[in-house]
Amino acid sequence: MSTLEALVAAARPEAARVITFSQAVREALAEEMRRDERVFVIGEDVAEAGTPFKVLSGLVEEFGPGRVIDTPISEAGFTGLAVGAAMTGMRPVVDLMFGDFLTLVMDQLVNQAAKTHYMSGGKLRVPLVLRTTLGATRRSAAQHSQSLQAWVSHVPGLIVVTPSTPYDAKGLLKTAIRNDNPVVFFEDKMGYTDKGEVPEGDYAIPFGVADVKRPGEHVTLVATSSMVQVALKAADELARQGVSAEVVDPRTLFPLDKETLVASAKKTGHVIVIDEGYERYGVTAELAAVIADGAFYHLDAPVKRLGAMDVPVPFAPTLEDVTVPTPEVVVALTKRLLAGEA
Amino acid sequence: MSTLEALVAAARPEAARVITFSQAVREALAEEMRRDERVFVIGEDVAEAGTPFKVLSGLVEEFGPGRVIDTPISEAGFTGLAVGAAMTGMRPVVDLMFGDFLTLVMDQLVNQAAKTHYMSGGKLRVPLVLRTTLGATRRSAAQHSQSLQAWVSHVPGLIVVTPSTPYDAKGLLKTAIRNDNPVVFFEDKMGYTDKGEVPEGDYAIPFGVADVKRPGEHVTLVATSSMVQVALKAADELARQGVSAEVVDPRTLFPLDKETLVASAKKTGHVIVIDEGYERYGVTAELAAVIADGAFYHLDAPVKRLGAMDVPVPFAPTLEDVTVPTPEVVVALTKRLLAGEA
Amino acid sequence: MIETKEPSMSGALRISAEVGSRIYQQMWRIRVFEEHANELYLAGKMPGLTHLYTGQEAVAVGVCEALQREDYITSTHRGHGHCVAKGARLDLMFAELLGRSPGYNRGKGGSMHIADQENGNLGANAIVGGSAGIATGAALSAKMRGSGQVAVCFFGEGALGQGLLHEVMNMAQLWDLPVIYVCENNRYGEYTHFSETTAGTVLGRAQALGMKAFEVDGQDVLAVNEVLTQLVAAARDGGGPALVECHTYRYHGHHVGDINREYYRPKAEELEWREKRDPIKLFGERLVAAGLASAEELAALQAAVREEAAAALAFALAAPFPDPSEVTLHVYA
Amino acid sequence: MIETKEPSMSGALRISAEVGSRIYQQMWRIRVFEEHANELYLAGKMPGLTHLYTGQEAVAVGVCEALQREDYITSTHRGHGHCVAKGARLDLMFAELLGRSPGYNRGKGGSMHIADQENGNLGANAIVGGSAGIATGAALSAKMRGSGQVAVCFFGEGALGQGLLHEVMNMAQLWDLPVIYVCENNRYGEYTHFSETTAGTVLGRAQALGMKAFEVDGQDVLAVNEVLTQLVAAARDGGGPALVECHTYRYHGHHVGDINREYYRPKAEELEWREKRDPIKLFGERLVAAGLASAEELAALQAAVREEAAAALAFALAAPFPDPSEVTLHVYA
Ligand SMILES: Cc1ncc(C[n+]2csc(CCOP(=O)(O)OP(=O)(O)O)c2C)c(N)n1
Ligand SMILES: Cc1ncc(C[n+]2csc(CCOP(=O)(O)OP(=O)(O)O)c2C)c(N)n1
Ligand SMILES: [Mg+2]
Ligand SMILES: [Mg+2]
Repeated sequence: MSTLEALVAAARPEAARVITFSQAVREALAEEMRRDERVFVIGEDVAEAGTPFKVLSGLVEEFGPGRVIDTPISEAGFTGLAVGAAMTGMRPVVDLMFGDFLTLVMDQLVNQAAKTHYMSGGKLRVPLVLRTTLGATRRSAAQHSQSLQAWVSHVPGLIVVTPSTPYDAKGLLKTAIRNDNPVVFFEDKMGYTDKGEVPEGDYAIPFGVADVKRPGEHVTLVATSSMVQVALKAADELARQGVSAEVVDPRTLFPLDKETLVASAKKTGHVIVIDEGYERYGVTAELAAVIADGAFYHLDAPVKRLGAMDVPVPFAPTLEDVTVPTPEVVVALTKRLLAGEA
Repeated sequence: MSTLEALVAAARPEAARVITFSQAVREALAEEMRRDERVFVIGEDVAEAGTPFKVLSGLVEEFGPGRVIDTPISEAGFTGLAVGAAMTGMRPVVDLMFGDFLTLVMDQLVNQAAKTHYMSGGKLRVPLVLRTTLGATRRSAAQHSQSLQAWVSHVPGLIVVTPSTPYDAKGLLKTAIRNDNPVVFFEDKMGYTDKGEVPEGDYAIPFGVADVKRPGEHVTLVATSSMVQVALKAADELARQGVSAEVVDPRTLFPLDKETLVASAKKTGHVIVIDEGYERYGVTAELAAVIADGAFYHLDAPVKRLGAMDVPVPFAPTLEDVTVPTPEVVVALTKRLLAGEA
Repeated sequence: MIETKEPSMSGALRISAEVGSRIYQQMWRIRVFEEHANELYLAGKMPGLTHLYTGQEAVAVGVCEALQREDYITSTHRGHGHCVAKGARLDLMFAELLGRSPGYNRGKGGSMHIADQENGNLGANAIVGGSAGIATGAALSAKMRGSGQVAVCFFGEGALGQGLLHEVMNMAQLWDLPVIYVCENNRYGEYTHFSETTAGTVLGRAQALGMKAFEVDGQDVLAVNEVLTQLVAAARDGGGPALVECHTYRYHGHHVGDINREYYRPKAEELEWREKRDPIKLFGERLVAAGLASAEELAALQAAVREEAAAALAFALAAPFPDPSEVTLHVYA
Repeated sequence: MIETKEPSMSGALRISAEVGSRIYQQMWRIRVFEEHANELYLAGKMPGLTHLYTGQEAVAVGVCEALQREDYITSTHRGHGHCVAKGARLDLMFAELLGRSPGYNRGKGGSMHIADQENGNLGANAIVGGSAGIATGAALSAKMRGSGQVAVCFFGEGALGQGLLHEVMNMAQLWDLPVIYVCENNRYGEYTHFSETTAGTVLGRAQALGMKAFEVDGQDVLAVNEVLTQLVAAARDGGGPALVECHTYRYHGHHVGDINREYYRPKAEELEWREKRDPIKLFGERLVAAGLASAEELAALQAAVREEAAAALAFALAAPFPDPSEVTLHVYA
């Protein structure tokens, strides 16, 4: 892994521009569609509307409705079409508006896309990317706010990507499109307008390489997707209070860069894992279990988990806001952890 | 919890008969259907055929096709019907033939059934039981062999039951039917013919109460559903080799009886958690994380996980058989664990 | 069994003045409720977005006037109209839209999940087509319990894209369930005209199953009501399900934030519907023409509704948000 | 656009002797392959269960004879017939059924997932209706690539219960995709007659979408072939999709273990189909009557197939199981 990491660092071109997360996603798509005519986009209102989040605005103008395909409201159906198209020489990028709609495509994704290569003894391939969203606090209530990355991470045959910055989004989406497996790519709805440095040129970030977003000494905060910014803000505050926090972003939930996670845990001896999915049987369980196992003899305290509260996401702001980990909560937990009280 | 446990033990009537797991399931259903006319069964080939596993044979003869309802092959559809029926005064028991078909009902189960009570501010209830199956080694290949309990365990609003014995099956199914929430009830296909003592009379086993299937001193084997027999067989062999293993069955994945799990871990200091679902991001992750946290200062070694291998279940017996934990594997891992090598 | 019903356009009205007023009032209550909702959004006072029903009032009211209180409906993301028409109070609805504690769902659901169990509204749904199973299941339940209740499943034409709807309609027909599928064909699903997403015909999808299927002018509240009254009575008597396609139009955007719409539908089309086919205006004129109400009476009705709505809104705005401690309440029953 | 095709029952055959022999041989190869499969099961030599296609041979062969090798098919849990008809070798098929290493899927798929990419068979599927999206997507891909390929989606009438099928048929019709939906109506889904699970008509489901829809005698291989030949040509030319309902029957149980079937279907009915409507017998008689083959030639053909199958089976039985180290191979490409 560290070889790869070095390669990536070396390959990182001069960053010049600052663009938003959605611009980075769109740019990756546009560049890949220019490079490879097998790549196409399919989903609801992806063409003229450019999706409700406007992430794809402009693509249909460049590539036409033959490659940016508006569908009926048939998530299972168009995901199924993408599986068949992927098996027969195309490279579809499926747009699934809300991650909550994963419920509707699980059969096509899990029983079909994920298993086809294996079941066929390696004969058939399903190079498909399913882009979808996660994240609450948009006042969208229980059916439009879930972060269901744990489900797909459970499934052999799927790759799961959770970029947290515009830079990672562009580089990882390119890798996803070029990969020969079904990839589920999660975008944080609240992060679409976040800005960051993104090179204009072509670059790809390999899967399975965690990124240390901020080095630190006293505690490791492993955070995914939307929670990376939360962890970074917490680290800022902790620094003010004299605590040096290392923030590690796995970037892909599968393949998972266990080495980097465990190495950080061994160094700091204290770990909190943070993810916006429901806590129980969620991503935090896997991360905590992996670290508690791998760094067992180096941990000074139990690995602590912070997921979303185990409740359907409520509409009322006073309720919704307490369901998601915040920098304040992370700071408080870190201090308790370091004080031996957690 | 221990109060409850005591109550259960006290309430356990004289066991006299030995019946199979499927008979226990059928008996629980028949008794509840006699007791409460709101209870009905719905699914594919549940009536005259009594399901392909013959679990429901005889029910339609007693209760008629009005209460044992054969459906088209429309898993999402009839699960949706059950949600609506449950919201309006009935208590449906849905038969989902293979656990792999959960992929098809996730929206009705997760976005509808699980959230309705909360989203409606407590006004609407969905007292629904969805019985389904898990387990491999039946040579049924990748789309008929999965153990997907991790997915539903992740979802607030759902209760998840994984009985491992005929006794537990009957008592837990009754509790499930009487409960006012959506419950997913997993039955191990390979265990349908397993026999055990089951009282004729009425008894219910509370949710959230783990059962120590075998007390022991040196190591804790936490095992679910199909893996309980595997753990018990491993414990037999370990006993022969002088190792005393405690086998703990959580019985319900949610609510999870963390206290009993942690207490056993504290006692033995060595833990292996075993579940037939895929290992990554699976049930073993949650169990391991909970125990590693709760028993941190008492563990002599990391908590070890044994799930199914992270591959789509292969058809060939030589391949399929190595994907599932066996007593031999558990014994070997235990010995390495106790030797400080795991 | 399979017939297409011409919209009733007869000049003489077969309703009493009382019923006429109530229908007018109900449509007006929906209209005014949503004017406020839109303003609340524009003023930044409402959390999130909401989907306005304005323009489609004749469907909800025409349908619900054919139902008893005990009958069930399931609703959609565009659900305010259904909720009002089925008997809800405006104050508790506003409170829900604003995420306040006295709201119909204690503030936990918001606009997209508003439910009113006492009046048989099993809830709006943010999954397109997601309530088709619930409505059909409520009908199954009514049939099993012998309660004589009927269920109405409201859905937009976009929901025809969801396989679930086809699955449950098949079962409803096989088992003669007392459920009416009301398709509100308002021409658009989000930002796409339905002709781009819907092959063939709406009625054909029911006819394929041998299900009764009717088409009706969804801007004509009496036409809607007439068809529904017959179908509901038949369903109550064991005559089985039916599908009704109501041709209608939403005046606003897909949601309150969808302001610039010209890239997907022309302004002229919007104007045409608003000015020539407004269901409330048309019905008011017919009431007056038939001598069932005077223009003054209608104006008074309007004023009364405005007053009711203003008070309801004031109540909601003053109501407290739920206490954070409630966040874990009602996850389980 | 919407028509129903009468099955061709003309006495004179419009095929050459060569084509006639090949069709006969292909049907016979399916029949014999499955006799062996059943025996393997009964002798405890085959892992798991399998679903026999016996009785339905005319559908698979009639359809696949209308296709090119490059064309795609997707198959079902009852997929041996489709696989053979699309050009597969019996030895590699037996090997797959027995979970052996040289099998089409390296032993990883078994009967329910048998695929033969080189001949365009994208695979059997153990999820009822599960391949409808794949077939339609293959057609979309063919259209995008301008390859001129056509896709056929085989499914049992039970799959009409799956919403997915309706979702993808709508898209196929909207976008004029080159895909033919072949419904093998063999009267039963598992242990239930289709009339108990299927409201209305099969064709109606396509007609609702404006899709061409035909009904054909699935025991008449030439009738099936004739309809398909026309539809495939049309689809290849951009004429869009179609649905064909083939009336047929499975002689055996739902799977090889389904022996006592009288509780769900009468023995007399089985006998009737087996004796009066066997597709191979009927076609053989027509070949002889038309002078395209003699009884002796057909017997020789049968013998040759028996020999081929016996050798194929011997090969498979002698083939090794995959090495356990292969278990993690091909999870990812
Ligand atoms: C399953 C699902 N897919 C997509 C969406 C996003 N979405 C919300 S409303 C809508 C359009 C619905 O159109 P229609 O059913 O015609 O109802 P209308 O908005 O016109 O009232 C879409 C695509 C959703 N909420 N649920
Ligand atoms: C989604 C799904 N539901 C249920 C099953 C179990 N099952 C296997 S075959 C079958 C019957 C299928 O009937 P039909 O489509 O008519 O095909 P046939 O078996 O008659 O060829 C069922 C219910 C399944 N495999 N997949
Ligand atoms: Mg619409
Ligand atoms: Mg069939």
